[in-house]
Amino acid sequence: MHRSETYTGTGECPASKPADSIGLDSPPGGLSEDQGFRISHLQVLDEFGQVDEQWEPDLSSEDLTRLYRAMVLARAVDDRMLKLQRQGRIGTFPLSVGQEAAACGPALAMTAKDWFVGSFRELGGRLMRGEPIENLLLYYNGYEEGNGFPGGDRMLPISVIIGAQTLHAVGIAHAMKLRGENDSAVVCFLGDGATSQGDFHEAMNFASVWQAPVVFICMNNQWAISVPREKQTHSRTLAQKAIAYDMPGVQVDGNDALATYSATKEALDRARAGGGPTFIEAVTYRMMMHTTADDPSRYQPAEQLEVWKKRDPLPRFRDYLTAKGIWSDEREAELEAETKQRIEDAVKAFESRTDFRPDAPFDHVFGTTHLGVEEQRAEFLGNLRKESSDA
Amino acid sequence: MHRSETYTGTGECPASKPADSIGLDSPPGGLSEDQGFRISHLQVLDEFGQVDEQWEPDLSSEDLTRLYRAMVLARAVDDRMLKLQRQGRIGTFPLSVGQEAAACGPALAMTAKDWFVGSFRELGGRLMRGEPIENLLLYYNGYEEGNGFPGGDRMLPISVIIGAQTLHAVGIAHAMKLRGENDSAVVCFLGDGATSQGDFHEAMNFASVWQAPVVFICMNNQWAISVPREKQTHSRTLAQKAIAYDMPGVQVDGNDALATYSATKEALDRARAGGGPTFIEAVTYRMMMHTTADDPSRYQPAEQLEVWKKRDPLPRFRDYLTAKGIWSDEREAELEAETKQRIEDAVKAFESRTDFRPDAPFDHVFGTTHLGVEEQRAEFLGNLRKESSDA
Amino acid sequence: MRRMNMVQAINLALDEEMGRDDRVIALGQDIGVNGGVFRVTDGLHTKYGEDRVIDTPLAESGILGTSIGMAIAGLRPVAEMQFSGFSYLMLGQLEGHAARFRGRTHGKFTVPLVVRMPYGGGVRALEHHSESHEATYAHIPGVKVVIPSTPSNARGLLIAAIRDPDPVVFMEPKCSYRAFREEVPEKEQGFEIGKAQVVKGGDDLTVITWGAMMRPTLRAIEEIQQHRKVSIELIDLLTISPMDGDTIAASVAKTGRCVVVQEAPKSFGPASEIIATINDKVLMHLEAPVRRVTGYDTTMPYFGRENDFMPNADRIRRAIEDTVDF
Amino acid sequence: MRRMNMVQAINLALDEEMGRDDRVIALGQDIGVNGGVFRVTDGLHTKYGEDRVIDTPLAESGILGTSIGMAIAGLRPVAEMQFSGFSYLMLGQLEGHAARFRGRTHGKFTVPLVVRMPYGGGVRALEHHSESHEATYAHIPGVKVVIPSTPSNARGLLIAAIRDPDPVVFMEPKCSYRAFREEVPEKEQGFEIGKAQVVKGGDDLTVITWGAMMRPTLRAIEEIQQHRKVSIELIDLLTISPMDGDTIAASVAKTGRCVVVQEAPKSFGPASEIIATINDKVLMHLEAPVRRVTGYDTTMPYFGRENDFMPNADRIRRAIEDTVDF
Ligand SMILES: Cc1ncc(C[n+]2csc(CCOP(=O)(O)OP(=O)(O)O)c2C)c(N)n1
Ligand SMILES: Cc1ncc(C[n+]2csc(CCOP(=O)(O)OP(=O)(O)O)c2C)c(N)n1
Ligand SMILES: [Mg+2]
Ligand SMILES: [Mg+2]
Repeated sequence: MHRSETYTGTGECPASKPADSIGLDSPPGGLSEDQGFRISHLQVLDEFGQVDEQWEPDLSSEDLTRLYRAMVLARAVDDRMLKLQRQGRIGTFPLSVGQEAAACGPALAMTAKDWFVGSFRELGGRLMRGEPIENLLLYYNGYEEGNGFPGGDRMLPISVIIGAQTLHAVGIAHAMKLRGENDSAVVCFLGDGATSQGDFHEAMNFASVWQAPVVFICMNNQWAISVPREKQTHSRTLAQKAIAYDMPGVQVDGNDALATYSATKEALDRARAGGGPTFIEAVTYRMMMHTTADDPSRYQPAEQLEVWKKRDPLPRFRDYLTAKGIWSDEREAELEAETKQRIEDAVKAFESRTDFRPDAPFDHVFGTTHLGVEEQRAEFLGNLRKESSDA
Repeated sequence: MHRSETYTGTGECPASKPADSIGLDSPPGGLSEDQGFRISHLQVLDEFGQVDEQWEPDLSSEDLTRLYRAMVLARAVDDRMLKLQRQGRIGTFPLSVGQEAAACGPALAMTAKDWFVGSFRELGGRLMRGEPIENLLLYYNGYEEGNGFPGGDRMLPISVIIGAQTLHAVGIAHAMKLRGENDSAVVCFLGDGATSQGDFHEAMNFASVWQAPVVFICMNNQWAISVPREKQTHSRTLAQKAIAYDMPGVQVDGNDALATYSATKEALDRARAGGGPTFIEAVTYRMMMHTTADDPSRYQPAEQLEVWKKRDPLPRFRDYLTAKGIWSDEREAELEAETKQRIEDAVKAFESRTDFRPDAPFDHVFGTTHLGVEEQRAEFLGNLRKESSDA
Repeated sequence: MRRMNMVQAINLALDEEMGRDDRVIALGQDIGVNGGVFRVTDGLHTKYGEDRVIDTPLAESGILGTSIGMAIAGLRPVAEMQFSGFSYLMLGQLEGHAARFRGRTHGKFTVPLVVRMPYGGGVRALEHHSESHEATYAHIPGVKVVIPSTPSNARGLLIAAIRDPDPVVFMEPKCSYRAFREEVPEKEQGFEIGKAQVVKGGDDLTVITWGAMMRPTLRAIEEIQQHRKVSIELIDLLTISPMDGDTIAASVAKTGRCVVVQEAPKSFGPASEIIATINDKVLMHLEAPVRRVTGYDTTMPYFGRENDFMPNADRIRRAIEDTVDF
Repeated sequence: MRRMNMVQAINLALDEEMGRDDRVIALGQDIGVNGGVFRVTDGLHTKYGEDRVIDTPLAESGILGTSIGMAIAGLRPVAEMQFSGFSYLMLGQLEGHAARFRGRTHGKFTVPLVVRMPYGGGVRALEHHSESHEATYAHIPGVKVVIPSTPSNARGLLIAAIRDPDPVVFMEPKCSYRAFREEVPEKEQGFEIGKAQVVKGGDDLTVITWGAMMRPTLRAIEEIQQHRKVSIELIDLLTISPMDGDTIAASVAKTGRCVVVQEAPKSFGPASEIIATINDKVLMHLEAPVRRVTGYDTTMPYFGRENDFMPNADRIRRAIEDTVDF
């Protein structure tokens, strides 16, 4: 009963009257209404793991397993990093617990030619795109060495300034279009808080004016640090922000990996076919603190967390896989052991790293050599030498 | 047949489902649509001056005459300033020809306690708020002296950086609310181009989150210098941008002074009553060059101008007044003479101004005295003296 | 007299001013219920309510732009940028509007707002959380830039900033937030914006610094004085702009030698302006080149390397000794 | 050889580079059909089509932010800010991203873009159309700031900027756009970013300036040399950052006297950095304080007063004479 073929419901962008290209149009006489605006909603897997077969995507067991493994890995990495942080072995970092389906579903929908432009709470997605765990540990322990890895040619590094990455995504997407790379599109993640930034709006507008092949995935996790979603913006949904740009707007259950996959897949297909951008709101929840520096008990209603625990994306996906006969307790146990080992290996590799040239930041100030930079590098190294001899 | 009382059509903001205040909501199962989004349109006076009595506002002859006189004055000032600029007697300035109804209708709807926050193409509105013509001449001849005038306590000066003023308007509006000035609201003008700026989006979002008493009037004059409306943004209307913020969005015939008046009046009443902000798109046309430095023949289709000439806001309003028996050829002739005289007087006053202290810009660097500023003032005056003695 | 750290002292100043003047309001991201990510506004939300301590949407330009409007309309907004590293998003509003309304309206509309922002490195934070942008703000005519260095002067200067009729960028050295406590007098001492403070008189050399660099500088001076006799005058700039050139000039005229310590990248920073001021006013008194101890002209590295890149007591000490020995 | 003005020379450089390398694209407000408000991009839209000469929506941060993305994806965007007075709206993207991607990815993703912007006063323009913001850009590590002064060096430097692997802020002195013509060689001469040019050798005094200030400076030197014998070396900075300290130092070591001419407000401007560089490298050669001839620390006044506020030949001449006579 796989009907992914017929799933095109979110793509249309109804026009009650055509755009007026030479500005001849003026409003009709009297008072009238234009009601031709809409968004769509999608949930495929409910919180009990029941699938709505009508909208079930046509995914192989391998793909479904890959998706589940990624979500499990992400959660385990988060868990381990939290411990490392508490032990002072890495610095501040943002957990993505609860948001695995919103990050991994879209990543599964991407091909190697698509670009992944993230913010900082898409751990599972980054891992699926090949980012080594060791890199994340390096990054969150304050080393630029954590940023690059061989092969990550179409994934931008973590973007800290809220909303800024949305413009980079649109630029990349437009470049793909200009260069005729019709098999490439961009997936861009952002938070609910990011929708308040001017850059987000400019990105949405440029994307729609250029009909750039980009899919925005807004992880509405209900919070921007301590600010709840309803103080962030007054609109009932975030998806409806797409209407301002005549862009398809879709609200999906962000804890349903099938919904995030399907909506992204459809949007990517449309984007690659020249159909322009899509905005997807993935309704999810930040189940842990904002970052390890945050204390949510200051602002978070406990009952809210309780409700969302029941909507955890992992158990429901496991139940779905189990019901399909793809998953079992043994496989779960195996995966657990394997995941643990993988993380241990990464932590070991990370903690044995010593190849941090102190002057590395001078290497990449410019792509050309400038005397002033080299003078400062020499001065810097001289200072380090003097300090260690002083000590 | 005055039914302005019943005119509340633009104010509702339908909610297909209520805002979810503790983030418990997730999308409904399966694929569904939310179609509960709309904008409204309003035209009261068509391009032949025919009034739609159902929506005709209840305005006195005095008010109607005031509105017409302001529009006529604005056009005459523009006309005269263009000549002065061509003669090198003032500098670059932006004409508002064709947009008089979009600027003056809203100004008529305001009280003295409302704030007028403009961009730079609301000449008629500024004149209605008491700005002396002499000031405009001073300003456009490069003298800060043109900025202030006694009494203009609730009108901000011209704002050149596109979109920036929208945030000031929201701040003022929120201050009115915080201070309990329930009889004050803000009218904020912006252009179609301004809707592309990040600041505009942030202003819309803050306004709606704060439910601030502000009415945005977007003068969609089809152009941002050479960039046509449809390259500025991909949406069919600008009014629908309000939907992103669950704010009432209204598209009015911007060349119909009754529609711009009525829509603003309703929005202001709602704002003062605590009903929050409104976004009004006034569809109009820039009938002249962007500024006197611009040459629209490089980009403007001639046939477009022809179409819009027929929609000129002035003749249609005069026809309406004439049909109502409020206006006549004699009154028109009188007004013409009076307007001419008023402008002549202002030009004379402006050209006889010599009281420009060269060091005035040092007066207002800070509100406190600082040695560095005074040292520089002395140096500046010393330099001027030396230069004139050298000459 | 109360012993408090800088976070508490800033909180006190906000509380005092909000209590004194109901036009004073605070706004920013997470400053309300959460009390700010550094807890600087802790308790104010409860005390003054959400109309006066406003959790805003996540938009720096929006925060500053609406603050400008509120200031024009008669309020006295104290806006917080969560980190100075995000503050360039509001530079257009600051330079284009906050700095200009007074001049643009010949004094009719003014913008008495304060924009507070934690700045600088040393707290092991993520990218964009450790910058020192004061030079950029100081280059804008019409804006005042103030950087306290201790709990007491933070409290006094913030009060002065809130009462000031002009826009003030108030940059808080976040690595000093909880680094130490000091006595903070019951009544505010009357710090004046635009005045540097001679923290310690001396005859042989002038050290000029501000904000977070005061602590390593004090340490460096202490170390030097443990092993040699040299009389060092220490100036805490406190106001970056408008800069107190007279205090600088008087000191350097006396000592003939000067070291400037700046956390920001070297080039085009405040140290350069200080050197230019010395050049303008007292060049002929100089017996040695002024030395700059500064950050390097690289992006602030991630925290794994930040300590190597920020000026430390050792570098400052050597610069002082080299200058004395020149 | 062709005689052309600076607008034509910049247009030529764009045309040459777009013709040579199809990764080069231009984008900005009104740069397409309209050819730019100063006509700098005139004809390019017709020649290269709307995919390579893009009329963007009215959003400076959007223009720069999408340019960053395009550069990362392999294009070479040349973005225009219609006036530098609006360019602070994109400072967050410039400092936060354009300047950092190279370091942030250890060289994997780079941002070879140029952001062109007319700057400075003297054309009787409205508010925000006459600023000189180069110091702000120059304080950002990872960004290069270039300011040409003549048609030839504008053409040569713009070509170098487009080929440069890093983000370059290219500031065009708009009052020189059509002020004069000069021969522009058939083949580009190979200007190098990071190198100042000694325009005229001399032994008694060094004058350092850039951009629009070159013309009044040349006039001042000419006037002086009509009535007294003094040998003046003139340095055109061309690159503001990274600054060519060696050329400055070598010259001042020789002459011992220096005047810097800067259009921007005085404090925290490039002149201060030049003075600091002289202090660092050749202070002991100075026989007189370096003089700054600069704008004042006020918002750029409206055009009715701009001529009084901008440095002119007379002020420059007096500064040179005073420094020679010191
Ligand atoms: C421009 C900017 N302002 C402020 C911050 C500080 N900050 C970091 S994360 C965050 C909240 C982001 O909320 P959201 O976009 O919903 O993403 P989430 O953290 O929930 O994933 C804030 C305010 C920042 N990084 N960038
Ligand atoms: C931030 C900014 N960018 C660019 C400009 C230059 N500029 C002045 S007016 C204008 C077009 C404005 O279009 P619109 O908002 O539609 O207003 P209109 O001129 O049509 O009244 C532009 C690009 C500016 N003033 N501010
Ligand atoms: Mg969030
Ligand atoms: Mg327009």
